[in-house]
Amino acid sequence: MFFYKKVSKDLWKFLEVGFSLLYIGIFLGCIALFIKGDNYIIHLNTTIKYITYSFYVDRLSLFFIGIVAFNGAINSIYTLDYIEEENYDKKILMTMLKNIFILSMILVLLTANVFTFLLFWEVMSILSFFLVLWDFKKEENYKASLIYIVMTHIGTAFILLSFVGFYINTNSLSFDHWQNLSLNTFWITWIFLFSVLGFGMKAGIIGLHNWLPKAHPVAPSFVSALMSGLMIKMPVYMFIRYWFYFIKQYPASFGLLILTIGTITMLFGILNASVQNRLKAMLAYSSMENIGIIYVGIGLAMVFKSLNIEYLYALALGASLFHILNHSLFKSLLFMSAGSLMARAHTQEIAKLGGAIKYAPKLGTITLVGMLSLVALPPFNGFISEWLLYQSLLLSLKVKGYYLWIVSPLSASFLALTGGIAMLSAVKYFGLTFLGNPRKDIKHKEDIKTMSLISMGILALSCLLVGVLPVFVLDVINNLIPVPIHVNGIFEIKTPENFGSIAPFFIGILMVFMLLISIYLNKYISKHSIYYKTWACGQEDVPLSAQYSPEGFSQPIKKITSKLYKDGLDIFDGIYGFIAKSLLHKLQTLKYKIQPGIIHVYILYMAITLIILIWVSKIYG
Amino acid sequence: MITLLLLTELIGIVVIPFLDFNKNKYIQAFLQFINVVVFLYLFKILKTNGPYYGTYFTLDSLNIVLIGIVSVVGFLTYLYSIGYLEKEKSLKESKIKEFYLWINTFMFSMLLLVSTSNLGIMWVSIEATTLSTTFLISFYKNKTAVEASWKYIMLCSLGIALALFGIILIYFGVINIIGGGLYSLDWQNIMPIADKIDKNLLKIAFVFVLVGFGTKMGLAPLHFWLPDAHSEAPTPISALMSSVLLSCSFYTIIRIFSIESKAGIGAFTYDTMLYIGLFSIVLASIFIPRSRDYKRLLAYSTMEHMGILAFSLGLGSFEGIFASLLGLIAHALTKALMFMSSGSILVNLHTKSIKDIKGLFKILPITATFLAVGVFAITGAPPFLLFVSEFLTLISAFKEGFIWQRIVVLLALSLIFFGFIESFFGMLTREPTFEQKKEHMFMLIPMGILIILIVGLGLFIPNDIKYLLENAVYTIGVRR
Amino acid sequence: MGNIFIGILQIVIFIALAPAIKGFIHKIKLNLRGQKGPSILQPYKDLIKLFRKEPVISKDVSFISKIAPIVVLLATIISASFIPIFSPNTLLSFTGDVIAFMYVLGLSTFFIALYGLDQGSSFGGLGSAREMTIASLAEPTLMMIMFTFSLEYGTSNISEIFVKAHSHSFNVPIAYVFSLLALFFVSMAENAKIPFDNPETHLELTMVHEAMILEASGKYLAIFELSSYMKLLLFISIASNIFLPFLYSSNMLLNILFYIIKVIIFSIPIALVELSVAKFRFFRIPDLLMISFALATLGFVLYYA
Amino acid sequence: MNLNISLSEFVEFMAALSLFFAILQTASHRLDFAIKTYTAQSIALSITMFLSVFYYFDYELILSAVLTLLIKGILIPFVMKKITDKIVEDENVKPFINFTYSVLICIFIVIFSFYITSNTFYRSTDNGTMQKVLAIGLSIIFVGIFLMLARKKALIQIIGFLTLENGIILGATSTVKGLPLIVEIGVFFDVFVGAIMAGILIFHIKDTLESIDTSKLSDLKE
Repeated sequence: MFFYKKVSKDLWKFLEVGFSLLYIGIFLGCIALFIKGDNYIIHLNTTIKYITYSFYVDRLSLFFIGIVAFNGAINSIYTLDYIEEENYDKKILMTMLKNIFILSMILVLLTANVFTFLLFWEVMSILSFFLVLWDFKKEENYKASLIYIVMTHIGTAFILLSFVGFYINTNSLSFDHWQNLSLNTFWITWIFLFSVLGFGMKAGIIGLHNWLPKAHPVAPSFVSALMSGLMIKMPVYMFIRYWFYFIKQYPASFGLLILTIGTITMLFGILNASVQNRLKAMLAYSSMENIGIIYVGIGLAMVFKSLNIEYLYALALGASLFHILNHSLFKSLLFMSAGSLMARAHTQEIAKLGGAIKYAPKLGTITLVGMLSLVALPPFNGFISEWLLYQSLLLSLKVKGYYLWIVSPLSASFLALTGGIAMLSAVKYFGLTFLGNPRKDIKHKEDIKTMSLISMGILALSCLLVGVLPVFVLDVINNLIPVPIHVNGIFEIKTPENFGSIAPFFIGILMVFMLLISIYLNKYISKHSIYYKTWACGQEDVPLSAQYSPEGFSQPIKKITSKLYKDGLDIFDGIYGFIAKSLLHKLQTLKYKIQPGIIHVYILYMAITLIILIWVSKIYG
Repeated sequence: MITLLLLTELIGIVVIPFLDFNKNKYIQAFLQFINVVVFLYLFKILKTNGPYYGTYFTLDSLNIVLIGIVSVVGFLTYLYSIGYLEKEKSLKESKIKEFYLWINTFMFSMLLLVSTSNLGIMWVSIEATTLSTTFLISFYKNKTAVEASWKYIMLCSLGIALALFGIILIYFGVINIIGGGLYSLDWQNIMPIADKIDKNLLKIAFVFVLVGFGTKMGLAPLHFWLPDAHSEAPTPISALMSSVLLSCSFYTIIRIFSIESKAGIGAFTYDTMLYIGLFSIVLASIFIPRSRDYKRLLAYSTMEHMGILAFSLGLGSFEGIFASLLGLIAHALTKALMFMSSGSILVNLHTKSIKDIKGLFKILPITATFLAVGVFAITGAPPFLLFVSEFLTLISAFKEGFIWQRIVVLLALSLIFFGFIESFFGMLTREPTFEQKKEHMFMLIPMGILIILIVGLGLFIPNDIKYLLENAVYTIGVRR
Repeated sequence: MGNIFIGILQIVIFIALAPAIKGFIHKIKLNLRGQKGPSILQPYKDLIKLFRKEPVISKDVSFISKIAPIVVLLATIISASFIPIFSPNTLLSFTGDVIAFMYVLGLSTFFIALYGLDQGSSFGGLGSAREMTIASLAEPTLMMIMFTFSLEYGTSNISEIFVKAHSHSFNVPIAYVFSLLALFFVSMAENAKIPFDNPETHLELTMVHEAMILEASGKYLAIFELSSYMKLLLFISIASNIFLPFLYSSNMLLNILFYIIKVIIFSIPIALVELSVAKFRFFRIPDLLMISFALATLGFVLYYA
Repeated sequence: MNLNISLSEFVEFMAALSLFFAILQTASHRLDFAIKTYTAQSIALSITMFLSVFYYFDYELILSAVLTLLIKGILIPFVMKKITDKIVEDENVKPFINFTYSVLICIFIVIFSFYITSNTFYRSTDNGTMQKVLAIGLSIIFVGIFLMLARKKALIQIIGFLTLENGIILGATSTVKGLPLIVEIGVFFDVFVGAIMAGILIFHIKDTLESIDTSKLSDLKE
């Protein structure tokens, strides 16, 4: 009996380790298949005509599955510590839900026909719905998961309608009959409209993002790491499938529209991120910003594809694929570090945090690495993908016509503005949570345990390595795009027409060299330096709350942009809330009219239907 | 063989008065179990030597599906009602006897309806079902229950009387060709000569039949008794009624529908069926969001699913009718699950309003998980059977070119999805408003079996069910 | 081997020149005000004094405030290594991309802001909040300027631009005046000059850059001061290299002389502006930066159309 | 006077008589008057069935004629009489639509049902009488529905429902000379049990609602 108790108590640990090994196996399998490089397709058709499970594997899906598997493995290592720190009850249920969620994501990437896609897409959404609803006691969780599942459902309905567009033209449900179609304008616009709406709702573009900032703060941290690191990439994967594999020819204005949507999402996201007062709400909005950046890359690639300028379309698509990889790395790192911080401080409000780096230096450095790559500063991976994006924006001016010469410089400067504001929000969140003195006394102050250190360490290290040696990643991306981005040796990346070239390896080496000097000099300087109270204009014992507060930090931005929005920045909540309330109110009054409860009215309705049907039967003749 | 089926019911009725409560419930459940065994045996017979059309009873691939639903769901409801009646401490001995008397007559009339193909006998048994359920609805004798049963008996018997007139018109058409007598009302005799009957007569007859059995099936403008009856009746009865009784009335409509489509006036019948289905889905989507009482909500969702079945039947194509039959089975199982879980909530917490209940995961953990699974099953989420049938309806609707109608259905479905998630997960989550309650074992077993059935069939539909449904569709006949 | 030596030489000259330029601007400003003003070498004396002093570090400080000053200094040195002074092959010429230059500078602002927040005093928070707002609003203008002339010269590598700019016959289009003005505004904003921030007074109302390094003392303060001087010189040398492409000869020594002349030419207007304009209210600064962004876009549109 | 009124004319006359009683029903102010009109109508119906037996020489009809007379003529009115004595406090019938308009509407109904049956059925075998009696049956059905619709008292609703049944039986006898035996017996049995159950329900309504006015039964609304 004792053994059973012991086993059942940490059965979830064995499960977790087993699953992480599974993911590592999948990751290695992906690499092997990628090198082999040919596509496989498997059809298992069941008894009924349209219900067939079919999967296919090609390089694009392998790239995405590699990302999901890598992050999944690290996530499960991280949860070994995190679930204990947070001591959730029903641990086995949590691990099972989480791992089936990851597997369903991998299977979504493998699907090859409409039925299997819908099956795993819905399974993925429902599992993430239950994960968001984990500690269901709080009203906030219920509201957030309600909005999340309803918006996903509407998104799936739109995706369904876009499938209809394909089905009507090709009269088949499996994706490999849809390869490079050319359709008439009505159906292309139909598919475009519904694919943008459907996948946009799941990815969180400008108008359809309401669930993102609501679902992530309430979900357990490693779940929101999975959701914003990986789940948001699924619709982007399908979007790329649609517009770069399925449909051959489409007007360039589609790409322009996606470019503008991406720019607005990026700007709107980061502006909202900078004014949030909760850690994970900021990270959620910054995922929205990064989705905006990815959509800018895709929009640009679509414009070049429709003008069939091969090398520029390859550069832009390569930039967005690279950014998808980077974002999944540093975003899950940041969510995990936010999770460990919350496990210690038991609160998400930044006004109650502060000074975490004193009692958790390792956590502090890892979050610093995450923040640096979020803001895309040189030695880290964010910089490379943004550099590629800048280059493709710059080069887009070589293309005459299609108002590109107005749109791309504007979006380039908006990209720079977003980078600036991202730096502001990164300083705000890292500074106010980790530096300075704790604003509220933190109960248990100890650094992160080994397991979470390993998992977050690997992620931080991979951010640095991808940043310093992007060449290996580019080798992978190069065979996803028609014209490979020119890479000579292991140091330098050159953009076409050798417009710009960058050797991140050398910048990285100099940065590391810089770090070593600073540590050495520190030893020398701090040997004989005096330690004294912080200078506060001579005031004695300044209260801890006198430190700068998060609202104060973001007050300038809020004041400057207040001209753009009313009070709160996220105006879409107001609009959708108003529409929903008035719709439901109308429904209520309509309900009463139809069913007043008196039997005579019902009999009247019945008599009327009888007469109408008789009349209709006469007309039908 | 079928007579054995009906016999078990009669024994059930006869045996009630002699046994007291705790012996009574097990024997009744055991009798129903015999029914299930008989159903399986009949299924084997049908597979071996094809359909059997006797004078009174028939057995073809269409009504075996219905017999299956009636017996399986009936058996599970009996199991469930053991736990339900035990939990209802306020009931006297005589009340429970009365309960079993009426529920057995209800089962008897349904099995009679389903095992005959004679339109006249069908009508009589449907009328018998109405009569046997009136006193079940007014079981609790409070004001709303009496009101619900009064509306139920008035509206349904009025509707069914109209249906009788429709059947008389068909009989009138048939008499000129093959002469009077019971055999001329048999479905299998009418089918071969269907195209010789006068077209206008058939159209008027179809109108009366549609209005008549439509009230019983809960289609849109005739559905008014449905929410009241289901919210007031004891839960096993409302489970039985919504999943089985409505499917049987759908069965009668299919029988007459196939005569009409064979007679060549398909344009009128298919389109009316389709648009009435569409109308009831839209109407249900108006009622479901923000409704006050969860049993009424489930009643409206039954109405919506009947609308979907009518919609897919109205499509007329092979996949359409196949999807509607599959949807019939899927809906019966899922709706029974939903009603059972809401019943165990009602029995433990004694309140029907959605707003008072919160934090159900803490109060009744197992029922809450079943309810959560049920909510996703009923709204057509993937691993469950309803997803398959709704996916087929979707594809066949687009194949047949009803794109805009199908978009309206999609909108209505997402509105319904919002209504379901908001009200049920509003009850499941947040701070519990009641303390932890003990759940009765007998209530949980049927729910578990139902979930296993739904998920099992959802993932893999065995071959012989597929062939069964396919030749059921052939018997009904495809449009034009 | 030759050009590595040249590269290092350029950086050494750059570091040496930076405090002199700061002293020179300070001197001009005071002379125009009619005061005598300290000698140009005064910044050198301050730095040497500060380097000898022991730093006083506050108790509740993490390792960030020990690393930050050195990271800031070295980041500025790296970005300096992109900029050619007298010969195109700087130390990191092959990787010296316009966007990399902007982001390395961003790295140094990031760490200064972190240093400001580390002591937990409200001054630091105030300084970093304002500094980050100004820096983020200045980014798009800087990007638009870089956009303009990297497209003009068909490459985004700084040393190639340097080569192309000087080899060009002297036909600098009118558009450059607007970009030059925009760059002037941005450099005023980035280097905490008068209209945006008044470093002398230690009043919360005015100081932005000073507020962050309020806690720094001794060696750390020296490092911060040196890196701010170099940052100022960075902006001036960009302007000089790209916007004044004449005065270029083959041999090195002459180039150094020309470079010093160009730098002096550009530092005079800075002193003039510092003299004539008072510090703007903080919430007027975005309008100022919007004007500079408009100028940069105007310059770009004129170039493209 | 010569009694050469042919049998069919006499059948038509009796069917028309039961239609008249149905319309009289809508004009009835008092409950017991309504019950009396209902009994008269059922008797007229049973006479029509007796006569059509001789008309079609189909002897099965006799049984159903006797059954109608027995159940509808005697048994149901007796039950209703008992109900009215025991529970109903005020005798008059509270209408939704007042009496003059309801009679007017009945006339429209009769015209409408004649319009429906006129061009739809070609009469292959018999002469016009069948078609006329079917139209009368249909109009009795619609009058029954109207009765349920327009009167508040529960008892009148039952009577409306029973008039509807009479209409259907009349339609049946005229067109198909009576349904097959088992179905006929089933129909009678159902109708009878239905009426009894409705009666018992009225008792329940009485003690829960203190009045049998169905318009007050409106708690179950959205």
